[in-house]
Amino acid sequence: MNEVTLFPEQASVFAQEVDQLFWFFTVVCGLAGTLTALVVFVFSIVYRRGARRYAHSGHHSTLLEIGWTLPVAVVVMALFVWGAKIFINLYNPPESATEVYITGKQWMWKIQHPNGKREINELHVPVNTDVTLNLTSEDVIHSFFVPAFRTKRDAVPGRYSRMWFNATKTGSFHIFCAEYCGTDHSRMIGTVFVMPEQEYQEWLRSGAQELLSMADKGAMVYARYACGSCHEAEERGPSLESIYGQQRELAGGNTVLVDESYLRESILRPNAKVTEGYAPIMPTFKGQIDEQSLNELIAYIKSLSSVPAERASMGGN
Amino acid sequence: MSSDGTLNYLNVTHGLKSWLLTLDHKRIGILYLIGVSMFFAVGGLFALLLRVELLTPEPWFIESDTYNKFFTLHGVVMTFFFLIPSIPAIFGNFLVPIMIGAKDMAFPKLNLFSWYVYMVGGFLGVGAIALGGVDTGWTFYTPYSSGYASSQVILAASAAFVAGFSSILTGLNFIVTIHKMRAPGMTWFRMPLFVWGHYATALIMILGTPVIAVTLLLLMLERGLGIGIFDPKLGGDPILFQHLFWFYSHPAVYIMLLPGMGVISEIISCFSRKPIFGYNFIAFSSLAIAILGFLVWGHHMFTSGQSVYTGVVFSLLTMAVAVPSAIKVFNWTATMFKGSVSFSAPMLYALGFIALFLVGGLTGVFLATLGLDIHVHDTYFVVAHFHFVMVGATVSAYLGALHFWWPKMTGRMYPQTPARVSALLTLFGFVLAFLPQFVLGYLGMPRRYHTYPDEFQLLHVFSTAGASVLGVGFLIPAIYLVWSLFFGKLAPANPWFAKGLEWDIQSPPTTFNFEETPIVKEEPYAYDGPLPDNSEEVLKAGENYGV
Amino acid sequence: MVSSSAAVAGHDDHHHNPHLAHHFEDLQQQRESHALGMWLFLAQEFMFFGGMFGAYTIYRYFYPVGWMAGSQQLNVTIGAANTVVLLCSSFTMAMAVRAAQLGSKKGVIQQILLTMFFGSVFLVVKYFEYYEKFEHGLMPFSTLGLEFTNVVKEVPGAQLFFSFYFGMTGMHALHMVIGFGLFVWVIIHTLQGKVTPEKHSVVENMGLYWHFVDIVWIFLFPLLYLLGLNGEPVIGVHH
Amino acid sequence: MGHAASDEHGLHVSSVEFNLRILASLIFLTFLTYATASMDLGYFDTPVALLIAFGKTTLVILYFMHVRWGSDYVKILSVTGFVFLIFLFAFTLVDVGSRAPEQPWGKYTWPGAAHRTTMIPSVPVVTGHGEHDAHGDEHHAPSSTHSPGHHEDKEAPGSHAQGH
Repeated sequence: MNEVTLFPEQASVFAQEVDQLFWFFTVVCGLAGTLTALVVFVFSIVYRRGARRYAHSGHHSTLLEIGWTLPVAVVVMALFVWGAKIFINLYNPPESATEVYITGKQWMWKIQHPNGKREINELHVPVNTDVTLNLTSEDVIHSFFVPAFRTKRDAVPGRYSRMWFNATKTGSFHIFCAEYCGTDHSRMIGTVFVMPEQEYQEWLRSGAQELLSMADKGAMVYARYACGSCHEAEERGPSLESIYGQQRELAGGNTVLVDESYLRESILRPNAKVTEGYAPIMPTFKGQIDEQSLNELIAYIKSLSSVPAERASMGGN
Repeated sequence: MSSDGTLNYLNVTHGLKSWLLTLDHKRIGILYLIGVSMFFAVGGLFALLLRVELLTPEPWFIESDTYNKFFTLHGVVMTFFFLIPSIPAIFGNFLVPIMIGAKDMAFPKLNLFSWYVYMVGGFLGVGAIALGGVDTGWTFYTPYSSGYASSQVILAASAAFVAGFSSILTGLNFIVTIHKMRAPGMTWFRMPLFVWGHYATALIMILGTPVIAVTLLLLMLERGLGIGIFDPKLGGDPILFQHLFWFYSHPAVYIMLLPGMGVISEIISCFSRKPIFGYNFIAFSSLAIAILGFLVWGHHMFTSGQSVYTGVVFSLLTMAVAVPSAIKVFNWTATMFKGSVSFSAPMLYALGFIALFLVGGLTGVFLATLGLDIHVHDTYFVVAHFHFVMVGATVSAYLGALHFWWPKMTGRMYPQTPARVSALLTLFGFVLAFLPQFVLGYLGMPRRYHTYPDEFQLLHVFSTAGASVLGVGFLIPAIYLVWSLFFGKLAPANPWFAKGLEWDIQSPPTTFNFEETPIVKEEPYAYDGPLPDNSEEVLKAGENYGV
Repeated sequence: MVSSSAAVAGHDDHHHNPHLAHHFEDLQQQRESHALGMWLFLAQEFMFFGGMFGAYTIYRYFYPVGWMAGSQQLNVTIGAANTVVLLCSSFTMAMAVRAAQLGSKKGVIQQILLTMFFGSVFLVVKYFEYYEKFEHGLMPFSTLGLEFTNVVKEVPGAQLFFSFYFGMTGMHALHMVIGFGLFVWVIIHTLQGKVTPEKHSVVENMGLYWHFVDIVWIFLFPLLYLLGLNGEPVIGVHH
Repeated sequence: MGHAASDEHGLHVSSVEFNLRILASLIFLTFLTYATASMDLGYFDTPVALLIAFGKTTLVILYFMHVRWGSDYVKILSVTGFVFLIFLFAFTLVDVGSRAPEQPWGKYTWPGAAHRTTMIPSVPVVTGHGEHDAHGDEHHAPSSTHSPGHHEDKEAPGSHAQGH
C-alpha cells in the first residue's frame, strides 16, 4: 500500500458525478484564478517603477465593476445549482434499498444487517445495488465517511440520519470517522468490502453467528419488555400490526408518518406524540434499551407491516 | 522628523508603570503587539509539533491524546488569541484614530481595559495548557466537550469567553471613534479603506461575539453543573450547539480577513502610486461581506444532520459572498494598471496576499458547493482551504502591515533585503505546506487524524517540509525587526511617500498624534504619479527603502 | 502637551473645562460618543441574551408539552408581582436620569437608592422562588448533587425547561447584581460632584443599562411563567 | 410636547407625570398579558403575549431610554440587534422545522399541539416527586457525564474518562 496516489478511487455512482463536478470546478476556478494572478503578474512587470509607463487612468468605472461582477455571480449560481442537485440525490435514499444499521461508538463502527448478521469496522455490501445506511451514535458525534464513494454523513446521538450509495466496483475501501470524537478518533477506521451479489449472499448467510434476523431478535426484545401486554390488548396502546408506514392521527389533531424515527421516539419519549384516542400512559424506555435492541425492535415492528414506508420525504425535503 | 531629541509617544514617559497604565491608543497597540506575538509563537510551535508527528503514518513521538491536545491548543490559541485580535487590536488601535485625524480612541480607558481582558483570557488559556491541555478541537462540539472529554474544557472555553469580551470592547471603541471622532473634512468617503475594513469588522465583533459567549457559557454550565442544554440524553440537540457556534465563528473568519483586506488596499495603492480603483465598491464590499457573513454559517454543517433544505439555502447564500470578495481582488488588480509599481517588502506581502487569497477564496467556492462539500467536508481539503485564507492571506496582510507601518510605529527602518527574502520564503513555504493538503483532502484524509493510511505519507512529508520553511520565514522578520529597534536607521515621517494622515505626522507620533486638529481637504489616495527621480536622495538616512 | 488649534472652533476652551476629556473637541461630541458607546454595548447584550432566547425557542418547539408542564410549576402571581416591582425600579431609574438632567444631586441619589430598593425586593423574591424549586426537586444541576426528581421529569423536555429557567433568570439576576455594583459607583461619582447638567452620561448610561435589564425580564415573564395558564395541569402542580 | 421640556443642551427632560403615565401603562400591560394568557386563544396565545411584550419594550425604549428624542444613530442601533437576531432565529428555525422526519422529535407538534395534548392525567406509576417509577429506578438518571450503558463489544480503554 505504499504506492503514492494522487486521486481517490472511483467506486460508486456518486464518485463519478462528484468527480465530474470537481474537475469542472477545477478547470473553471483554475482558469479564473490563473488569469487573475497572471494579470497581476503582468501588471507588476509592465508597470514596474523603472518602466516609466505611468499614465493617469480613471480610478472608478461602474461599467467595469458590473462587467466583472456579473460573470462571477452567474458562474457561482450555476455551480450552486449543479452542486445542489448532486447533494439532494446524495441524501435521499431510494425506496427499495438494502438497509444496514450502523452505530458509531468511541471508537468503532458497529454494523448490523437486517438478517441479524453483525460486524465491527467492516461493512460487506453487494456491488451495483442501492444500499442505505441508518446511522446513529451511542456517545458523541461521529461521521461515516467512505472516500471511494464520495459520501459521508454524521452519526448524531439521539437520532437517526441516513445516507446511501451504489457501489460500482468490487474491492475494499477505507471507512473513516470524519468528525473528531476523542482519543482514538484516527483509529475509528474500517473497510467496506464490495462483493458480487452471489458472494455477498453467501457471506450474509455464512458464519457461526446465530442467524436470527434483526426482526426475529426484535421479537425477542418485544417479549422481553412485554410490549404486548399493552399493545395487543388494544386498550392501553394501539396495535403495532401494520402500523409502520401509516399516517397516524395524534392527540391534538396532527398526523405523523410512522417511520423509524417516530417509532424510536415513541419508545424513548412515549408522551411526545400520543396517538389519538389513547392516554399517554406508556413509560419511557430511555436508558433501559440499548441502541442495538432498539434497532432490532424497530425492525420487528417494521416486519409486522407489509407496506414499505413512504420515503418521499426521507432524508430531506 | 523624529530624532533622538524629539519627544514622541514612546519616549515621553518611561518605566513599566507608564506602559501598563497607559491610555494612549498607540501604546496599547504596542502592548497588543507583544501579547499577540507571544501567542503566535505558542500557536506556531504547536503547529510545528503536529506537522513533525505527521511525518509518519504511525505515531512516533507523541501519543494520540497529546496530539489531540496540540491541535486543539493550536486552534484555540491561533483563532482566539492571534488571528482575531491581530490586525484590529494592533494596527487598528494604532492607526484608526490617526487615519481619521483623532487624538485617541473614543474610550481610552476601555481600550486599555480590553487589553487586560485579552491578557486575562490568554492566561486562562495558558492555565488550561499548564493543567493538562484540552482535547475537544477549537470548535468545542457537544456532546464530546460537555460530557466525554476528560480535559480542561471549562478553562479553555472560559479563555475564549473572556477573550471575546476584549474583542467586543475593541469593536465598540472602533465604531464610536469612527462615528464621532473624525476630523473636520474627513467625510465617510474620504476615510482610508483600512478604516472601512475596521468598521465592518467591528460590526461583526459586537453583534457576533456575544452569541459565542453565551454558547460557551451554556457549554460550561452543562459541563460544570450538569444542566444538559445540548445533551441528547436529556432531549437536547447537539446540532443546536453547532448553529450557535457557527453563527459567530463563521463571521469570525471575516474578523480575521476584512482588516487584512483594508491593509492590502493601503499597500497596493501606495506602491502602485495610484489612487485605489473603485473606492466605493471596495468600501461597500467590506460591509456586504460583514453582513452576508451572518447568513452563511450553515455551510459548516452540510453533513451534520442539519436539514437538506437548510443546506441548500445556506449554500446559495454562501455563493453570494464570492461576489464582494471578487470585487475586491479585481479592484486591487485594476489599481496596478498603468501604475508605477515598486516591490518593497510590504508590497511583496500584499502580492502574496492576493495570490494566496485567490486560492483560498476559490477553494471556498468548492466547499460552498453542496455536492462537493460532502466528500471533502472535515478532510484536509478544508484544512488547506482555511489555512490559505486565515494564514496565507491574513498572516500575509499582518506581516505586510507590520512592514508597512513599522517605521511609523517604532521610528526605525528595517533592512529591505532580508525582508524581501522572508516575504518570498513565507510564500514558498506556505504553498509547499498547504497545496499538498488539497490533494490529501480529496483523497479522503480526514482532519484531526493522529495516524493515517500509508499511501498518504508522501504528501504529508511535503507538507511538513513546507511548514518548516514557513517557520523559518516567520522567524527571520522576528530577528531583523527586533534588530532594527536598536540598530535600524531612524525613519523619516514618510518613508514610502505614501498618502494618508498618518504619514503627515512625525515617526513615531507624539502622544496626541496631531499638534493641530487637521482639516482634511483631499480625497483619499491622492497619489499623483511616479516618484521623482531624486526621491531616494530625499531620504537623508541613505538607506535604500526600496521605494 | 498639545497646543490648541486655531483651526477648529471651540478647541481653545476645552482644556479649561474640567468635564471634557482631552481627546474630545467639545461636550456634545463627548456626550454623543458616550451614548453611542452605551447603545453598542446594549446591542451586544441583546445578542448575548438573544442566543439564549434562540435556544429556548428551538426547545420549546421540540417540547411544547414539556415546556407547559415546566411552566405550570412556576408561581405566576409571584412572577407578575415581581414584574411590577421591576417596572417600578425602571421608573425610579428614569426619575434619577431626570434629576441628573436638572442637576439635582440629592434627587439622583434618592432615586438610585429607590431603584436599588426595588431591585433588592425583586432579588429577594427570586431567592425564595429558587428555594421553592429546590424544595420541589426542580433543580437540574446533576453534578452538584441536585437531581431533577420532581414528577414533571416524566414529561419530555420539562427538565430542559428548568435548565433554561435557571439559565435565563440566573443570567438576568447576575446582570442585576452587576447593576448594583455600578449603582454604588454612580452614587460615589455623584457625591464627588462629578454629575452636572452638562455631564451626566454616567447616570444616563446607568439608566440605559437598567432599562435593558428590565426589558429582558419583560420577555422572560410571559415566556417562562404564562405558558400553562389556560390549560389543564399537565402533571403535579403545586400551587 | 406638553409633557416635556428640553434643557439648555437640547437634551430631552421628561416630566414626572409623563414618567408616571408610562409606568402605569407598563403595569397595565403586565396585567393585560396575565389576563390574555388566562384565556384560551388557541394558536394566538404566544403571539399575543409576545406582542404585548414588544409593546412594553417599545414604551421602555422610546420613553424611558429616550430614544424617541435621540439621534438617528441611536434609533438605528436600538433596532440593529433585533435585525441580526432575526437572522439567528430564522435560519435555526428553518433547520429544525424542516429536519423531520429524520429526527425523533419531528415537526408534528406545532403549532397548537401545546394546548390540546395537555391532558396527561398523571403517569400512573408515579406517586410523587422524589420517587422513581419501577422502570426508572434501577437505571441511571440521565446525566451528561455518563456514558451509555455497557455493551457486549469490547470497550476501548479510557473512553469514558471524565475529569473535573
